[in-house]
Amino acid sequence: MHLSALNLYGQGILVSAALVLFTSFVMLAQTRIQPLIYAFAWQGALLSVTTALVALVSGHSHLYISALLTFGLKALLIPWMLYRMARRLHIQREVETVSHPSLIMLAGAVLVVFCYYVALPVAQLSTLVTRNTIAVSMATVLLGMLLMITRRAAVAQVIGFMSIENGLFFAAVASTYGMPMIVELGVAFDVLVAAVLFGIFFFQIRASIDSLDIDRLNRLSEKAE
Amino acid sequence: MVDNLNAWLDSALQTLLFIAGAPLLAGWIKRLKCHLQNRAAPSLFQPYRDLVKLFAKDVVLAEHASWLFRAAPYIVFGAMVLSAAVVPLVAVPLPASAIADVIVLAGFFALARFFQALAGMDIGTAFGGMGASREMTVASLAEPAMLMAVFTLTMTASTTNLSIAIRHILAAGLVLRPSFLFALLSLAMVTVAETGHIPVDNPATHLELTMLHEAMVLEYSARHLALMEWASMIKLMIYAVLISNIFLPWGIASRFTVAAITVGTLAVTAKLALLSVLLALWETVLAKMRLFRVPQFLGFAFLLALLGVLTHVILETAV
Amino acid sequence: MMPLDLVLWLPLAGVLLLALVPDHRIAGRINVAVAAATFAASVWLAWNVLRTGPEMSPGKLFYIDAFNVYLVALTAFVGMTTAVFSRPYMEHEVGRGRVGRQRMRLYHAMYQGFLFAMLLALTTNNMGVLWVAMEAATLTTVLLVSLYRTPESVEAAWKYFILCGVGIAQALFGTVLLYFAAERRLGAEHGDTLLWSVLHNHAAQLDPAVLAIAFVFLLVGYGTKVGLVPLHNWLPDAHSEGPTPMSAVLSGLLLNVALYALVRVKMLVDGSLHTQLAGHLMMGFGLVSFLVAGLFLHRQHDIKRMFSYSSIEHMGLMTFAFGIGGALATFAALLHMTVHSLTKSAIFVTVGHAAQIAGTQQIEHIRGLILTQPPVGWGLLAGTLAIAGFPPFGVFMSEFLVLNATMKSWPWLTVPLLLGLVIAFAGLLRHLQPMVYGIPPAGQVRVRANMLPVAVHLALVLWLGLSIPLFLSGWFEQATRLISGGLSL
Amino acid sequence: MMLAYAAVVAALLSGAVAMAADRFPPALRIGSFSLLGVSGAAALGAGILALLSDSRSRAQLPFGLPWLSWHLRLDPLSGLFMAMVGISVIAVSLYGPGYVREFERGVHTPHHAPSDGAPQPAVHHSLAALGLFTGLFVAGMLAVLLADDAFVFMIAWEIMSVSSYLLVVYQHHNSTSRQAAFIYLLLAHAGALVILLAFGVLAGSAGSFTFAAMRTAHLSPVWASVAFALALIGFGMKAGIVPLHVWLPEAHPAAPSHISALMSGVMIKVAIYGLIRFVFDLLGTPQWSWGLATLTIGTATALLAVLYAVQQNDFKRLLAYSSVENVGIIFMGLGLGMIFIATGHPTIGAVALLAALYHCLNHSVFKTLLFLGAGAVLYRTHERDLDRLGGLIRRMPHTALFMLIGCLAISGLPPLNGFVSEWLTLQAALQVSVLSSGVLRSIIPVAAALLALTTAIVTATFVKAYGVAFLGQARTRHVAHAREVSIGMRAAMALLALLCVALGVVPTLVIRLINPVTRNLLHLGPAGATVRGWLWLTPVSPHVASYSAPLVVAAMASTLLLAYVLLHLRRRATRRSQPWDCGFGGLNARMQYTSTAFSQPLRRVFAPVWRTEEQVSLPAGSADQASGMRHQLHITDWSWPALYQPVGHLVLVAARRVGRIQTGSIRVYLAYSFFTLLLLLWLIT
Repeated sequence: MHLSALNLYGQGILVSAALVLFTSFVMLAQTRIQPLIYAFAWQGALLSVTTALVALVSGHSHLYISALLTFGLKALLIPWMLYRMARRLHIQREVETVSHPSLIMLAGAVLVVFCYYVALPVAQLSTLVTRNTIAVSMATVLLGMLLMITRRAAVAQVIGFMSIENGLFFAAVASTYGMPMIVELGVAFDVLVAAVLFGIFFFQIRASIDSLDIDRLNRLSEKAE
Repeated sequence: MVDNLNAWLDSALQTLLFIAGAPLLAGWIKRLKCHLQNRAAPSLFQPYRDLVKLFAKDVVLAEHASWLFRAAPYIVFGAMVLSAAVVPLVAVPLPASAIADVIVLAGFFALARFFQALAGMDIGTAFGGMGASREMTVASLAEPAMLMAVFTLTMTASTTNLSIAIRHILAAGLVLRPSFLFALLSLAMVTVAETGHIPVDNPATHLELTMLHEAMVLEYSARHLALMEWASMIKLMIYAVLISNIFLPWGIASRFTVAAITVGTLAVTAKLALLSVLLALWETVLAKMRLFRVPQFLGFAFLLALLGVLTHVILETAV
Repeated sequence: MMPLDLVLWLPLAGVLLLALVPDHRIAGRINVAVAAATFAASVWLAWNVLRTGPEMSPGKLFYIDAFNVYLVALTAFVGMTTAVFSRPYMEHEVGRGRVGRQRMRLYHAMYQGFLFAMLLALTTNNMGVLWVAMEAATLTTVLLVSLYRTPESVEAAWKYFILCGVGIAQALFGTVLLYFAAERRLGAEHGDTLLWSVLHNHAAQLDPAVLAIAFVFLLVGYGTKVGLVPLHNWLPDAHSEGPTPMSAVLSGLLLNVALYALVRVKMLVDGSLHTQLAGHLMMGFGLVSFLVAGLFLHRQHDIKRMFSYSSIEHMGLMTFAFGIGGALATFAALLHMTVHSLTKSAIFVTVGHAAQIAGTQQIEHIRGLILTQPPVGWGLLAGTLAIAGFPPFGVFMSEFLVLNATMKSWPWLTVPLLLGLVIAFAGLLRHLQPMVYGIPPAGQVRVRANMLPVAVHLALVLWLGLSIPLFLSGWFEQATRLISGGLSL
Repeated sequence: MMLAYAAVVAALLSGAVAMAADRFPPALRIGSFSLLGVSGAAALGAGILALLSDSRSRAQLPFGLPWLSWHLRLDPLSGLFMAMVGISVIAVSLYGPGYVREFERGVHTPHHAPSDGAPQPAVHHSLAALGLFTGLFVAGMLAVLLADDAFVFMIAWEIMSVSSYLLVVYQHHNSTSRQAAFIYLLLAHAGALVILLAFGVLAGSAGSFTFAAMRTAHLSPVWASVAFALALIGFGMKAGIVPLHVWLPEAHPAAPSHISALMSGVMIKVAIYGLIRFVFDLLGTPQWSWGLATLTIGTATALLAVLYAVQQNDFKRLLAYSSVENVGIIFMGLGLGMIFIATGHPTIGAVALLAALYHCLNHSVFKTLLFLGAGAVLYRTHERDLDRLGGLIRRMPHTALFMLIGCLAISGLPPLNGFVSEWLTLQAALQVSVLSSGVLRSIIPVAAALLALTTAIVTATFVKAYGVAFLGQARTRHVAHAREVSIGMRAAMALLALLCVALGVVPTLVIRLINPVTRNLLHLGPAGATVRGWLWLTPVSPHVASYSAPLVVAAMASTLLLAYVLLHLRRRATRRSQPWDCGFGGLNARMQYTSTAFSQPLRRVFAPVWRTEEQVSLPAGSADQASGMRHQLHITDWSWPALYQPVGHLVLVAARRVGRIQTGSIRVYLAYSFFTLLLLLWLIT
């Protein structure tokens, strides 16, 4: 269906979807820790907005809850934790050198196309207003992975991980108006615990190799001695 | 039943004749050689005298000679007698050769050799060991060659029973068989090697490093030595008879009539005499070869024998 | 549903209780007790199911059929025996000062937490909850991997966490797609459409295209946890650096459960797609893992690492077998699951003691065990021969069946299978023999070893190798029928 | 059948009893070995009954898979081999109690320093393990013979392999036996898997794993050939055909001697049983190409193995190599059998098969005897190196006598048993003229020639072994003071030696016993083998060939007696004195020909067969050359560098390559899963 055929909310959903994708790219491009965290927070916020809009459109009341949940968790709590951590580890100003940033951007773009191509059959199946957002969410997931692959800083990796979670959540909301409540709660709980554990690990890693450069975690390998 | 008994009796007599004749053959060959090398020749019956003398003597044993050392001569001699018993000398059919066919014959030789070699090693002298080692080396090549050569015959006659085989050839009359040519050559070479003649070994010498057969019997004396010597004479005779009766069986008696037997005896004597002349000539003109050329010599014999079998299979059997 | 509640609540209670008990000796005993009680409950549950067929919990949240019930029993059993082993072992570790009191509390609590996650994953009927449980399994064990706080252990834990986290995230995406496809067809009565039972009943109507994509994500996701090459990289690290009881349960249980999830998904996909896509993908991954792991075995210097590669190898074999599908292969795979987790956990128990005897996990410093401490030495030898598939141990029977299933449907694949088996065996034996035999070096000391679990496990495996008890083969056959879509032997 | 069960159970029990041996050594000596003897007797009884009654008794045990219970079956073929196992086991059970005392004392090994060079106390190996695994080993072998479906067969087979491995590695304090055991188990496992595959091919077309079903299965010629090839490799691996034999000369000597005896004497026969069962029974009528392959392999094995054997200086290694050689001879028999059967001459085929079976029986007897004898020597002198032995005939007269008989028998000399089977094989080979195919007609005679060559070299080998070990003078102090072994050990050897003679002297009776086997396999019997009564052995027909061992013995005895009597009519003194030795005086032990020296001419003749590194070094400034001269000789098997090292190298290289993928960097790992995901997504759309 054509964009104009959608009502305002629908268009809003698509816009915010685009913004979510955009924030992923921002994260991919951002080499400083602190802005990275901000970008992540923004993604969370956009996510909750989208959820709320979808709730509005579809009238699924439980989506409001998950919107709040998301906002609280992904836009406030986790970013805040990461921020605090970054301060305490004095890395918030750290700049890491990413090799071939432009190339990575390009790869990201290609990924998006790829996801669209893959998600096409799914999208055709859907009757929701939000059908093409599946491709977007898939892209968010893969971009998150790309982020993790390209970054050496532990914090960056965590953020990548979390943005993958965002992508998943986005997929759930956009494609199926959210998962059953119990699953939502379980997922949220897991994410929270994961975030806490990451915090613990930062300190453990710091203690063991007094750095957060995960490229130095390479004792265990099968390379020929 | 009666002529069956006859047959057995005949074969017993034949064996006795064989054993008794062996020294004569040895003497004859020695004599011929002396003549050829124009030396003064001993009497034709010298071997008998030697044997008698040895039998009369007291035995001297090395201190730590074991029972095996003393038993060996008897076993060797016995093995040779048995082999002699299964080889048709003057007459086929020979019922005794049903007891043991050619393969068993080779087996007897191997048995004799086994004990001779062990006896050689029993005292623990270097020569004994050396002789044993060389004898086994030579034999391990000569024995299969001999078997192969005989297999040519047995496959032609499609039996391994000597007397039947010889009768078969006799019946076939004069047939020129290429395979037999090869077999004859290789058997001749084997004979030379097995009976310790030039160029493989020199029966006359006691030059330590050249001797094979003699080295093993060095420590023997008196009756033991006599048995050993006699056994080797019988062995020579067996080979000679095999050659003459397999490849030119004519004249051998196929019935138990006095006439036939006499003819057979004369025939075989003639054949042996002739053969010994050849051997003597051969020994005179050739020199002993180095030990490590012996394997090539025997390898060649083995090859010839194999060729014999193959030519038989390829050329002479109807497909 | 009395027993089921027990099975789930007991470990949960155990978590809370153990989190509060300060003294690790008492905690160890409690740990054993709880695990034992859980096992008893699981047996009760199994007995019920055996008598009255599949059970559905009132909220439809739990569903027990022949497939998962024996896994529940197995999990509870291995959990119990490992707890028995872990008590003296961890005390020894504390004695050596590798672990502090505080962390022992964490250890015991998390041990029960892990068991809970496993049992939840097995019993639940909701694909979402299954996912949550799988994730929880990671979260509970990740801190235990880094229990010793050595740089290596921290690194291993980090890799474990990140890789499994990402992997499991893929699985969630797959689950979402599954839900999506279901909702399209079955209308949106919320909650039910993610129930495995519902999905399975309507599998035929689900949209193939979506399920294909979903399966890919789920395969990569759960496959990471199964330890399929090339997603396996976390596995050897986590196994080798964590405390040995953890390695035992990880190898013996976690991998099984992950595979269980994968197979559940495969059942759905097979119902929808009428191609062999899922099967072929699994076969491919299985075979690759099997061969590569076999090669890795040759290059190991750390004993626990070596056996973790052997776990990868066997997981590959099972995945391959499930991939072949059909009654025989499936039966074989189920049997192999059982015997492998029994044997492998027994091996890890022995390995733990061996490492304590030698004071190191380095293979070249472990020598002549059967002269130092015969029970451990023979145990290790027997366990390895068992895992290598020597009769009369059960592993042989299952490998025999796998080979024949392969011979029936894919004759030429038997060649790489055989090569893999031989290579893997060579890899194991070349490291094992010097450890077990020879003259022990100075400084190897006997330790307090509780070889009972090993004995029990190996005895069971032996029994399974000689003859499969009827009730068990009954389960297997029901499960086979479930999985292979009605085909029976 | 009951007896067969009894045998297996008794073997298991003997293992179980031995468990107590670590605390209470006599449990092994008395309890375990007597039970083992019972087991052996039962096996022998069962076997002979099965042969006499010519019956097949089946049974099913409620084990195994729910839909595949264990099938057992006792027919003449398995009966024959069971009898072999029985004989050897009885001998071992007599021999063992004496022999294991050595292990009770704990092993001091004078000549094998431990691999890591640490100072070594007396190592006490677990007697329990020894007894337990011996029991399992025997039980496994018996079970293999009883198996009537592939599953039981494989289980029993692997039990046999594993327990024998554990016995090979039993003296694990020296690294050589550890090495040997490693190679052994590895190859055994590989072989077993190949066998499994062979059964799989059969089962694939039969639809079931029972042998009964396999018999009725009809394979396409191609698949049949595949199955045959797999079986040949698998069973050949265990039997030790060249070039799959490398493990055998390592493993057999490494085990305790009575176990070596079982392994060499019986276990490889079980492998041959497997091949016969598979090819002649399950696969149906063979193809002549199979026969040709078997014959060729057999010939090569026999010749090469004996050439290796003659160069060995380690008594037990020499025996092990000679086992390989005998396996070669057996394979020749089997090959001839297949050829003649395939070309439609079952009677002659039966003769060949008979020869092979007979040789199995003979070899199991005399090889057990020889290993037990070598064990006796080892037990008294702690020496396996021939060049350190010597003169034992005076120290251990009985052992020497029995060993002499063993050597005569294995050298295939009339009138002992080894000769009979080789004679039969040659007889079968000589029937080549009935064949129409020119290829076969020209190849078989060559094989026969090589067989003759082989037997000749075997004779040389055992002359050397016996002469150097038992004759001459003691070369070391240990040896000079050796004592005769215990009565039990001697009894065992005496029993076997007696059997060697018996099997040689009355072959006709033995063949009557074996006949049911061939009759069942080929559905007929060799017509004329015994037509002329027990006195005459006439395999094809009396006219073609005949051999009468009893008469030979009689004639021999009478001749000897006659000669002896005639020569001792007049009593004459025999004087003892210094050996003459061509007048050289002062004979001492170091002047003797050593085993290395003995085999030197042959080494020259067949030089290219071995990898020989020979060097004669003469240290400068040594006063007299003779004493200063050092001679070093290393003779190794070609098949190592040619076949096995490359394979091992390949695996390691592959492993290193694969190792590269695991770099240790988590980002790379993430990339793996990332790209896997993309790849799969791309695949499915």
